[in-house]
Amino acid sequence: MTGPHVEKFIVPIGPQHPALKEPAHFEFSVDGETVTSASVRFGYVHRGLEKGAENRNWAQALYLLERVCGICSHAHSTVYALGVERLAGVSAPPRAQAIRQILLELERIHSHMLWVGVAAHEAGYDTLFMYSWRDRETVMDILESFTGNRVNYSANVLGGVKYDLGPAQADSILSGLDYLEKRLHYYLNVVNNDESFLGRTRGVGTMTTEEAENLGAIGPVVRASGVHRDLRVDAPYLMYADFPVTMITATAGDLQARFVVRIQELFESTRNIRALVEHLPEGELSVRFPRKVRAGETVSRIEAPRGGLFYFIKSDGSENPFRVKVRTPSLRNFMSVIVGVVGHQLADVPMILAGIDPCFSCNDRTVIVHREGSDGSAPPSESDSRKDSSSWSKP
Amino acid sequence: MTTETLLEEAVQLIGDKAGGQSVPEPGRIDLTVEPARLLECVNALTTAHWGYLSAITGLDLGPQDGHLEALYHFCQKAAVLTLRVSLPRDGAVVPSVCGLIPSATLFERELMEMFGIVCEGTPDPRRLFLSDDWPQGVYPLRKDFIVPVPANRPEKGTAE
Amino acid sequence: MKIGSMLGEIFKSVFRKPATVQYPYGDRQPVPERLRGTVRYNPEKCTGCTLCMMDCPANAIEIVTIDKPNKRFIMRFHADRCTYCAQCVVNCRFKCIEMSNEEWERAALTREPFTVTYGRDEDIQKFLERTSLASPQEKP
Amino acid sequence: MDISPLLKMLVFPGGLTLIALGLLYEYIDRKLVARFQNRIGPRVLQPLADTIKLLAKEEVIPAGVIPLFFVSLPIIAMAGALTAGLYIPMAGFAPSFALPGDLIITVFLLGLLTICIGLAGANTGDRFSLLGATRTLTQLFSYEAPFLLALLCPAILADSWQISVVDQSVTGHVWLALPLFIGFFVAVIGLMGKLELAPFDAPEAESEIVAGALTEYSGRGLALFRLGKDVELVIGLTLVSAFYLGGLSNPLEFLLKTLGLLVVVAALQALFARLRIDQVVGLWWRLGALLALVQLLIVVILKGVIL
Repeated sequence: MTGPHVEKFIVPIGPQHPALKEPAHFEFSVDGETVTSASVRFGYVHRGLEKGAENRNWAQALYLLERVCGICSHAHSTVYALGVERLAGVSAPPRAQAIRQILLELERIHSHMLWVGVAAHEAGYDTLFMYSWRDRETVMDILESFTGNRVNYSANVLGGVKYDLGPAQADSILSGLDYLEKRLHYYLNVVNNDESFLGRTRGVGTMTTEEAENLGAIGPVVRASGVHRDLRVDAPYLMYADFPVTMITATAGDLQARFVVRIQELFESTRNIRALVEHLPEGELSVRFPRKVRAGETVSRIEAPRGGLFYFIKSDGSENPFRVKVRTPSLRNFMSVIVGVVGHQLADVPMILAGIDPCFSCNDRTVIVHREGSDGSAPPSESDSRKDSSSWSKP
Repeated sequence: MTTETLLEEAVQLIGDKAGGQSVPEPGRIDLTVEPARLLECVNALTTAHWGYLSAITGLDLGPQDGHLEALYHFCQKAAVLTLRVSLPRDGAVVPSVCGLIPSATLFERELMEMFGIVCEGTPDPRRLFLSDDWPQGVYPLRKDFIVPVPANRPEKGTAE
Repeated sequence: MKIGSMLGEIFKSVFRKPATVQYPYGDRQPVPERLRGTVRYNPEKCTGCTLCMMDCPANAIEIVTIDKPNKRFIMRFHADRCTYCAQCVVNCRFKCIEMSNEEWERAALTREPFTVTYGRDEDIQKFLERTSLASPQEKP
Repeated sequence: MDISPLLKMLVFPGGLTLIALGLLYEYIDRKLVARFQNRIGPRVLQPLADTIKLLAKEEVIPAGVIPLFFVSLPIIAMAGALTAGLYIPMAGFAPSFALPGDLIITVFLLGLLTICIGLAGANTGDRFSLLGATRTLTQLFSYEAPFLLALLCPAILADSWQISVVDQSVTGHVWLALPLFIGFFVAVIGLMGKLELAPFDAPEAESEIVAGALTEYSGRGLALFRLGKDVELVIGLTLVSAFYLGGLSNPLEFLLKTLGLLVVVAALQALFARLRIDQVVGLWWRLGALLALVQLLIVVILKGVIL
């Protein structure tokens, strides 16, 4: 590299790329194998969910928002239901709350095991990928027998839940968790000890406690950097006050720490589910919910598998929501990638990307895709401005 | 530290710079902030390391009302502090907070394309979500944007 | 600190049954009892309140009134639009909607087979007559 | 006119037999890895079906390449791999052609395939191809020397650089893999590096650079490169088992030994995470080359002492 006008060698990743299971466009400028800057562009899977929610009534919007994300669908539907119930002054019965929490924790197991597989695949460790996904089927089967579906459980209604936890479901949950715990101990052992895998995870994508604080990252990513940030502990919702979880943190802040934090969180989840199943409150499953919700606004937050999920809901007293703002954990964490990859090897980029468990469909919830270019009125687009790529580069 | 003391602390930090103050629900405080004093407030919060910027919500109060709002939600533990910046529908401009909080760039890009609120001085003004051929000056999350119905969309069933 | 820490596991796997399920062939997993399949409708109990229609997030349900005083209604269910969320089942106060856990493998080359009409036979007959009369005048 | 050299080249042991064996071994390799991962894996004819499908497809020549290179590189690579098959004791029979120093020729011909892949990647302007080509060639330079050194140990013991002579000299004695376990280890790992099998598949790491150097290849070119790889797999397994596993003197022995080696190779593929390219180079030069040299030194000293 001789002068300041060295032409940048840009490696585009996405929108179609084997490393990305969902579409997004990244541009990494590289010098040899080292990344010097990064930028991002989303929007390939826009469905206009925020606008869509404004055009639907409160109950319809619940199912729309459940489809923000395929993996943490119950988290989205619960955070919305909790917010709307608070606005309407209705509170779900204790049994419904406990069932919601059980489902949330089952979903966390589902999400984290999926992530272990994806991250292992990015590291070229397909055996771990196959095994963890095989064992993930256990929790999928539990969810299927509980709610009828593997994803998009549709277990919530406004004012409660649809499905009761009977003895048959309790049995399948408890026996499934026994098996899962055994397997999770095995995977924890693998990610902690396998030398070839450690070579790809230790010291990769390291984020110090200070950086994590400054970037405002959330979820397991930030807990792996030693920041104590977990809404289940900080601001208990549902039954988390009575059935608490312990916050799992690590200090290393690298990919390996994220593996350890995520897997250890699952032990907390299984413990929490067992406690809930054994001490499930008796009572109704749901209460009546009004068609109109009184005017007001609320902030609803829960800890989704990927981090704190933030909803801002505003009602103007009608049958439809006035505004639903969805801020998914992935969007909050993306900055840690854009800043974090600089200076790393290109080979580590997919690993760092995978490290935050990105969910592009979560990010891209906001817009109606429609093209008005047919009458020629479309402006000459922004493709020119896209050429100046780097907003983040180390000198 | 309880949520109340956290919120008190925040109000002490920036209460004098803000206009109005309201408590919409337990654990939250809303402060109305002039666009010109936004950076001052954000600076006070970031230097004191109070919370993290959780989201920037754009809010269109409708063409009759004639105002847009940008809500800056700061979260610390269970406390949520919201800075409400009220803006006119035409020529809504807020200063960019990216100088203080670099990670706000994605939120600001979203705010700009969705609501037409210009974040002055944001490092990357490109679109984040909207497609490249999306017409200029059309902001989908404003209330006067009517969702175009595709031709093949099923009609709502009607009772006869 | 181990190299090849999964050695035991991979050789054990060789002698295990593959985890792959060759759907739709081979051993099929049992269908869960709570699976939400095609919507079923019982016209006997329906009062025509259309609550199911109002809250359907996918506009998949049409309740057509044939004869209001005698409480004759039919339901046209669009399986291709349905998201199988069961909100209609929750909404129905007279328990005339349920979801089948048998009928869920649906595929067709056109949309027509997905529209199912439920109701008493004579009501459906009336409805069909009405729509066939109405269709020529419908907007192009 | 004597047509036997032609038959040897086209039917047995070169040409068709080699290709058929290559496809079979690819199947066994894939199947084994799948079973190690508790999957079902492909059917027997899958590699053949893949190849036929690719051959039948249109070959897209992207803009910005030198078409002559683009078309001829896969042919050269395939020809190189097939030619290498003539010097090895295929199926336990004596090599079709044997000449002094054919060990060096075989190793060179096998390297030709890798070089062709690297050149093919460099020929296209695609970024993934360029990165893949860089990685392919970087990796070539790291494993080639240790692999050759590891194959030299038995050759030195046999006092010949001719594959058939080495093969005969080790037959009947104790397997060299036991006394020369370091050399055997380096040879097996080197073979995996040569074939770009996991964990040395950084040059074609799909989650990073799509298909590496061959990203732009389709149709016939891709089919030829793939076939070349398969042939190389057979030749590599044959070479290592001939040198280190007590020689190959009949077809049964050939099958048992090469397949046994294939099981080891497949298990190793399933056991490791992919190494980054800097880790690969570091591993080979810091450890692989050193081990190979140590082994060579031991062999030379032993030979000096005994003889």
